[in-house]
Amino acid sequence: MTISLDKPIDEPLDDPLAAPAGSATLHGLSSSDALLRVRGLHVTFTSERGPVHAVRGVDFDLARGETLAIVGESGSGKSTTALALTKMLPGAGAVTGGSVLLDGPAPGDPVLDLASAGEDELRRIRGARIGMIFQDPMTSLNPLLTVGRHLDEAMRAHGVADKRKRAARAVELLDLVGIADPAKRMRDHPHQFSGGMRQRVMIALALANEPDILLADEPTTALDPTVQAQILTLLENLSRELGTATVLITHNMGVVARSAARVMVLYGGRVVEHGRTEDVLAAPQHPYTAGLLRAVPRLDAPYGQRLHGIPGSPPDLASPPEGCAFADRCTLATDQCRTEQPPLRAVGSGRTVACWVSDGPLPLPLAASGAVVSGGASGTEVAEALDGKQAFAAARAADVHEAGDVEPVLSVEGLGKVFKSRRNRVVALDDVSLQLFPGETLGVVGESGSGKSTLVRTLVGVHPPTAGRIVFGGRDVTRPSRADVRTLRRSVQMVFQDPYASLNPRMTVGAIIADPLVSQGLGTPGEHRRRVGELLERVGLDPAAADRYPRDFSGGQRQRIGIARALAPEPSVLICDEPVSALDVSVQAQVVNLLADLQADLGLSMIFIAHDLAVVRQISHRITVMRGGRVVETGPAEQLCADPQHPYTQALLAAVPSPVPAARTAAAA
Amino acid sequence: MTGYLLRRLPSALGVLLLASFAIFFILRAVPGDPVATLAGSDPSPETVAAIRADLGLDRPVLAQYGTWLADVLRGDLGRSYVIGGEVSELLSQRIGKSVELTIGALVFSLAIGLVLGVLGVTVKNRAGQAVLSAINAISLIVPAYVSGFLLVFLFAITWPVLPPGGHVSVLSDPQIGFQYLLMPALVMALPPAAIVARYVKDGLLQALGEDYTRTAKSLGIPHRRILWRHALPNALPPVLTVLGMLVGTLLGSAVIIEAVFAWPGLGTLAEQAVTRRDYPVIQAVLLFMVAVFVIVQLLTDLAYALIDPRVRLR
Amino acid sequence: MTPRGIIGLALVGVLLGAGLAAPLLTSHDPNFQSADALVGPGSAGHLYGTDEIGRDLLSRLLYSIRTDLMVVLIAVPLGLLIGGALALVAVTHRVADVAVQRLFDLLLSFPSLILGLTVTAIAGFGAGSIVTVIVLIEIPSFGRMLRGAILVHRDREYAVAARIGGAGPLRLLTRHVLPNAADPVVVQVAVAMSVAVILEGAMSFIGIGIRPPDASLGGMLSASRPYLEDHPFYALGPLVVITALVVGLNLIAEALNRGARR
Amino acid sequence: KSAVDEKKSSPAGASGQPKKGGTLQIGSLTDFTPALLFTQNAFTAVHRLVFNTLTSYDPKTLQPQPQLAKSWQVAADGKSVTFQLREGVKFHNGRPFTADDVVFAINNLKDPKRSAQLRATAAVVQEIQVVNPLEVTLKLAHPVSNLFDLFEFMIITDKDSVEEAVTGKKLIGTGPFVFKSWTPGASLSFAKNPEYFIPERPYFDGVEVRIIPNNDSLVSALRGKQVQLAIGLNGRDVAPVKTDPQFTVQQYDTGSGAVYVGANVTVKPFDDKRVRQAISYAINRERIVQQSLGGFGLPSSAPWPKSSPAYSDATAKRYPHDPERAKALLAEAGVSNLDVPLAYLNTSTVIAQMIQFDLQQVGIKTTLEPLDPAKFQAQLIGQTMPALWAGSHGFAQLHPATLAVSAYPFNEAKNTSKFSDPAYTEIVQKAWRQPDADSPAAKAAYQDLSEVLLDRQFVIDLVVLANLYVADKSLQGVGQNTYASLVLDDAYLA
Ligand SMILES: Nc1ncnc2c1ncn2[C@@H]1O[C@H](COP(=O)(O)OP(=O)(O)OP(=O)(O)O)[C@@H](O)[C@H]1O
Ligand SMILES: Nc1ncnc2c1ncn2[C@@H]1O[C@H](COP(=O)(O)OP(=O)(O)OP(=O)(O)O)[C@@H](O)[C@H]1O
Ligand SMILES: [Mg+2]
Ligand SMILES: [Mg+2]
Repeated sequence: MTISLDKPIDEPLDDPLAAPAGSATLHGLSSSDALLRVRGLHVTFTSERGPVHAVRGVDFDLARGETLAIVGESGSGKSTTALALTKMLPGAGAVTGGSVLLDGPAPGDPVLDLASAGEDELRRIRGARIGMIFQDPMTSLNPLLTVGRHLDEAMRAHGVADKRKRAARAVELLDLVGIADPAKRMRDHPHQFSGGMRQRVMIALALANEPDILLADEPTTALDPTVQAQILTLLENLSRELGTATVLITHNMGVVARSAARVMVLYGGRVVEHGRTEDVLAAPQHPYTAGLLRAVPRLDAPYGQRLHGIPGSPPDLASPPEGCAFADRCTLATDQCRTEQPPLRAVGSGRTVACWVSDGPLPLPLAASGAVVSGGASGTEVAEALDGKQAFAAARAADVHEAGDVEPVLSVEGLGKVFKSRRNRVVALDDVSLQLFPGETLGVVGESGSGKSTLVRTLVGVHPPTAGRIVFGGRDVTRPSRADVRTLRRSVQMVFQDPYASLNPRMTVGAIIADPLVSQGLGTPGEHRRRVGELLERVGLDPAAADRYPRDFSGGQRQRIGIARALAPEPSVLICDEPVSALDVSVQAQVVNLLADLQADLGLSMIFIAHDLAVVRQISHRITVMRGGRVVETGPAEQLCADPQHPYTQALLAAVPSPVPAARTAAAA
Repeated sequence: MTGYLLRRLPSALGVLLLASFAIFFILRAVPGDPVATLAGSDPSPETVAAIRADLGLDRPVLAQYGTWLADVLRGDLGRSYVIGGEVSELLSQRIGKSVELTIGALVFSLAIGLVLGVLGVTVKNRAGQAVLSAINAISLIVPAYVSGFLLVFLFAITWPVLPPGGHVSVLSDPQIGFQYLLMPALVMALPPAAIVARYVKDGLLQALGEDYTRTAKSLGIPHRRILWRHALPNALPPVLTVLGMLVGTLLGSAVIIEAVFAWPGLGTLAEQAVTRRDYPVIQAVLLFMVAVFVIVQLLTDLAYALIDPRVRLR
Repeated sequence: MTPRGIIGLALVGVLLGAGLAAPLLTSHDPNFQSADALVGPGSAGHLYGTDEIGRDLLSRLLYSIRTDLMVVLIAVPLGLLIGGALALVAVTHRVADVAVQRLFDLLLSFPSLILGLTVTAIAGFGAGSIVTVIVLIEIPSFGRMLRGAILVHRDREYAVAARIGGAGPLRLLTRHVLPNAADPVVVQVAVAMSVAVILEGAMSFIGIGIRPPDASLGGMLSASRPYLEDHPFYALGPLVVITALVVGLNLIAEALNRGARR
Repeated sequence: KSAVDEKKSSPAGASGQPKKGGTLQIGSLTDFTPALLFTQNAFTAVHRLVFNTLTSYDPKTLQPQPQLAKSWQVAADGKSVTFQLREGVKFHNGRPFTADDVVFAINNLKDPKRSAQLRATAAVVQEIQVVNPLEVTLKLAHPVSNLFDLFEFMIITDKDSVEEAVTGKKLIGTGPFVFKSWTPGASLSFAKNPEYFIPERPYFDGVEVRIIPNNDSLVSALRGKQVQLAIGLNGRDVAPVKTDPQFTVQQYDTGSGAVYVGANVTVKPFDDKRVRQAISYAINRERIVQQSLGGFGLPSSAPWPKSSPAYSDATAKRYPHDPERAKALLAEAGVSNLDVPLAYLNTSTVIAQMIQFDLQQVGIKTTLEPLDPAKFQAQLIGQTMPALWAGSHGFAQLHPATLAVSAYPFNEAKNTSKFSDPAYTEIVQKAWRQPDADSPAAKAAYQDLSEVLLDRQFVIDLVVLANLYVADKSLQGVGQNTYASLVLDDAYLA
């Protein structure tokens, strides 16, 4: 794989679709090499609130065999950009400007502009020259078709007429993506495959007609770290072997560092930074890129290190800001930033940045700066945040309890939970023993289905356990009496994973937060109102939010509402079931910080579940690793991370990609 | 599958038993008396008493139920009070015809519903959509006795290509039988077709919005093929459920269709039996209809399992 | 509200208004029989003619809207109430659940017109029986739908959250689950109303409709049958009104559905 | 191949000569009810196709004519009658017809299970003497004027298969057509009886009866040429074909019964005959005929059709439409603010509404109470009708006495109105026990009967219904007997 990054660009002068003047050298690639040239791409969605300008002039080139990563937070336009390339946008979306020039399959073939191509032409391109892989392997395959049929359909659509040939090729493809016993599995349906295997099938599908370009939209986001690593390796190998150019969309800097030669950072539908991966990740020049990188939790971060969220929220693309989209959240923003759009300018070989202010690499692992705030929209509570930080550090220092030292608030012994339905029987928990000490945060990690949620739901009494004992505050609450349930409900509260599903859409935020108080008959309506205001402020939301409905809030804000609800009855134990898994890194950092602060301030005992070891590590005193319903290892956080005992823990640690592009540089060498 | 059916059997039998009980006692609660019909237009009290005793209607109701149930379990449905023959024979004469009509109507409603539903998804312009809505509304609303009359007036009287009514079995003479079946089945199928169309449309829209449709599109599979081969099967399960429910509705609307088209099926038999209090017949017909409903529910489940590999019959 | 929803509201509203204002809109007594019958549009002060026994059709049409709306507005909420209550019983007790489900199966399996004949034979002719039949038919459809929705919503994360927050079964159901589970019911109400209007017509056809001399849409339609050929206008009136009513209700349902989904 | 052409095999040609062959397609609104084989009922297409009776009335003179009986002698005291039977008549199963069959037929009619309306008359036969296989003498308890009504009514069935006859399995008679099959709810089919005792008859090779239970559909079947004869239609149904020259609408005088309003005389104020008479004046009979019966039918305050010996214009017009008179009568009876139920059969909604309206015009408010047939019949028999009800009765087409002893509403012994009056009983018995139906004494008795009915008005007759056949104009020679049974002996398609 040879990628020449610094050849001068040579645009044909009479190309009407050429990038605006001044950007001629921005793309870092000679057009003779470029397989795909995207110029000034604009995408607009029509929505009830008016047009949403989701992609606002994106330019990039893609060379044969190259891997380009597109990163950016949720809503920045990554998927939209990818879908717009082959005009796969959903009904409400349309490409409203720009060109997507695709070289012919053989040298000398005419260049095709996909942005103006007809549906038939596009259909011939899709799947044949440009393959796509989507985020959710669970829903991306048709549940009613066998895997073989999927592959067959893909090839049939591009004129492979011989049925037997298609079948043979399908087996070959499945083998290629590493599915064991492919001939037999051809007849299986998607639900008979695990998530990782389905993603392999997706990849096989995308590769079925040997496309020149693979668009992979967050191909590993829905997968466990170990599986994620396998899939990334597979993609890398395939791209190397088949010479496929890949556009890899992700919000995971680790994935970028690992797999992409170049990276393009999107924000608010525009490219804010673009360059070689090692350059961008090591020395970001755009404040947003820097912020993003800072928000990423690291396994190797120093003990007690806080995460750095980016305060504020992304711009509303229904009324895009006049100036730089990031200006509102940028600590360096000037008046110019707010009124004028910064152009992409070249800042080195193959490197472009769109910023008025920055003129060099920004400091990366930033020490305490103004940007470190746990608060939400306003982003002004610097002092408070600093207090929080100190408290957090203090709590961390008080640290690890030795068994027998203190009475645990909550302990389980030999907990078992079997789900029985008429046909099958799922052992979700098997002989799980745990202790949670006062003021401690216990992290729980484990892959999907390992029983994390079941564990905590059993703890709070949503599921009755089928074996074992639960002791809370010295009382056996395995089969709680009425009184026990009352104490449990007051003392143990929970924060949920899905910020959308966990809030009753029919209730105002105020009613949601006050609900536990009302349910438990604590206080008067007046007190409820006061407490709701207090709590909203506590979690960094405007008290006026109480009268609004959950649908008016972003994911991060909803998660804060969920936290406020959990805090309402003043519990002593807070259980967080993957509270940040559905959030962007920048928001994740805010929420993790908030939780850490709350824990320290209120002296809560906390169980914190996540599948991302790095996040758990940031906040936990001790970590428990689960697998297949069993606890495989428990230990103090840094000890467990530094010196994992169980092979599964080791694998888990190894699989977490580091946002430092060391691995990739090594591979390129 | 056999295992599944065996497991479902007790519940199915439960419904049937419950139904038999309900039917028997509700019928006895109905004022009026089969004897009134049997006794002719101007009977004398002795006549009435003699007939009552003859039919065993003077015994306690619970005893009557016991006898009837025992007979039914032995496969003896009794004799019609009014028509005179064995109920089983009467039923067997009618069931075939009802099945023919119902299946015909089901096929029509599925076919028309599919076409209208798919059009509802593919037709994009406003005028087209309006026309489709109108067709849907009209087929849902216009009662069978009006649409039936119009069809008969057009195709049997003004332009006589089809018989105005009657029945010839499709099995005995497919060509002629089909001509007899065409209008009643069509009229019967119209309202369900509108309902099917709605479910097909909703299901298709949902399936077309699913990720797997995007996957198919990204593979360059032609739109038409995505629609029919990828999305449609996913849209079918709710359609099946509603079709299963509609079988009951169809059997019900048969009362009118059969009258309008002189189609001697179970509907008119049931209607007559109720109005004449021909207990053995109405009991048998209703029990049969409940059984059909139960069986159709089972078939729906089986069909689900056939269509959707994720569904395991338990 | 979408434009289509507004059209639906307008349609139903106009019909409702016309029905309620029937005495103001027409000077004819809907039950007055004049000796000279003028089936079909005619003069003699009968804008839209008379029926076969000389009653003014226009005023009968207006009054029939009243009748139908009354039937529908009593029957459908009643069906919803009973079906809903049964669904609530079903979701609280396992044993009750089985019983309630079998009951629903049973009700669903009886063909509606046979049910109509039986009910009418027991309870006598008239609106009461029609209401009863509609209620019996709607009980299982509402009941099944609500039962399913409650079961689904009870396992949603927000409901689990409410339980952990300390909500008892009653509060969980009334405050959290029901308001959300009720979404599809809104649509079903409109559907049920159209079903009811259509059923009333079918019952009239087999002679078990609204008790004469009151006018009903279905009764008029079925009385118009012998004149379909010579005086199609007779049938057209009730047909148009029924169509408008059903289309209107469906448009409203569609709009509500969309509203609920957001 | 088309289902439409299939059945249109009616032989063409417009010659006046009867044509042999072909199959007649009949559409009937009602189905055959074998349990009612021995009663007069709505299904009329079997009694005179498969069976014969001993005698049959000449429709014009109302004099009995020979059928299975060749000749007969009635004793002067009217207490016995002797029949000489036709020789060489065979049942469809080949068994010869003999006097034993007459014995059986009479005893059969006496059985309450057979529900025969003329059971009371049959019961008068006390003793039967079989003189020889072709001669039989019946001895009566007392003379009856409607004796030959019984012989017109009484079908002669094969005595060995009667139990199979009342379940519809086997119908064996001596008639022009042999019963082939019956599919309940669908059709009956008959084939020509090649050994029919009338030579050269019948003309048709077969008869098919289709059951078409909906009026419009029956008319459609006729217009669609699916059937050539429709039976059971009422005047309003035939509107689409009334003026169409392709069809003939035949109206029979014998009538198929009469529409009446019954009054329960145990309910006040209907115990007062003036109130009942007021009702009779209040109702516009002419309008009922015009608006609800399509102009077919005879407005009449007496039960008799024109063919009846009791018929007279004066009795028919006794109660003209006179609301003022009605109001006056009500006032005289001191009745005001009357609000009573009016029960009716749910299939005759239109007439009920017209009655209701007319009554309202004279200040009698009624609430309509539709009843389904079974309930209506049960209340009729059980004497549980409310104050007023609307219905129809039969049996006025024959000798007037038959009505008073056989039609339930009029039955002097027990009737729905709970009306009983020694004077009425006496008049009925006198009319019934006439040895000679045509004697002046008998005629006077009938007159008395008419008068008492018209005066007492516990049954308020409104309209004598028309008995309609609607046929393709090519169908000729269709007849019926006084009980409205279809007679196809001489029918053919021109
Ligand atoms: N169907 C649609 N209708 C209206 N707006 C849309 C639609 N799809 C996307 N958008 C808007 O377009 C913008 C870009 O969305 P896109 O899905 O491309 O973001 P993304 O970077 O892929 O985010 P994520 O990381 O969440 O996948 C968002 O602001 C979003 O609100
Ligand atoms: N209500 C239930 N009925 C049956 N099986 C269940 C139920 N809840 C969970 N399970 C099963 O128990 C196992 C553990 O599930 P659990 O949700 O606890 O995993 P998890 O570790 O939380 O996974 P994730 O990371 O996906 O949330 C899984 O196999 C799941 O299918
Ligand atoms: Mg995306
Ligand atoms: Mg979980």
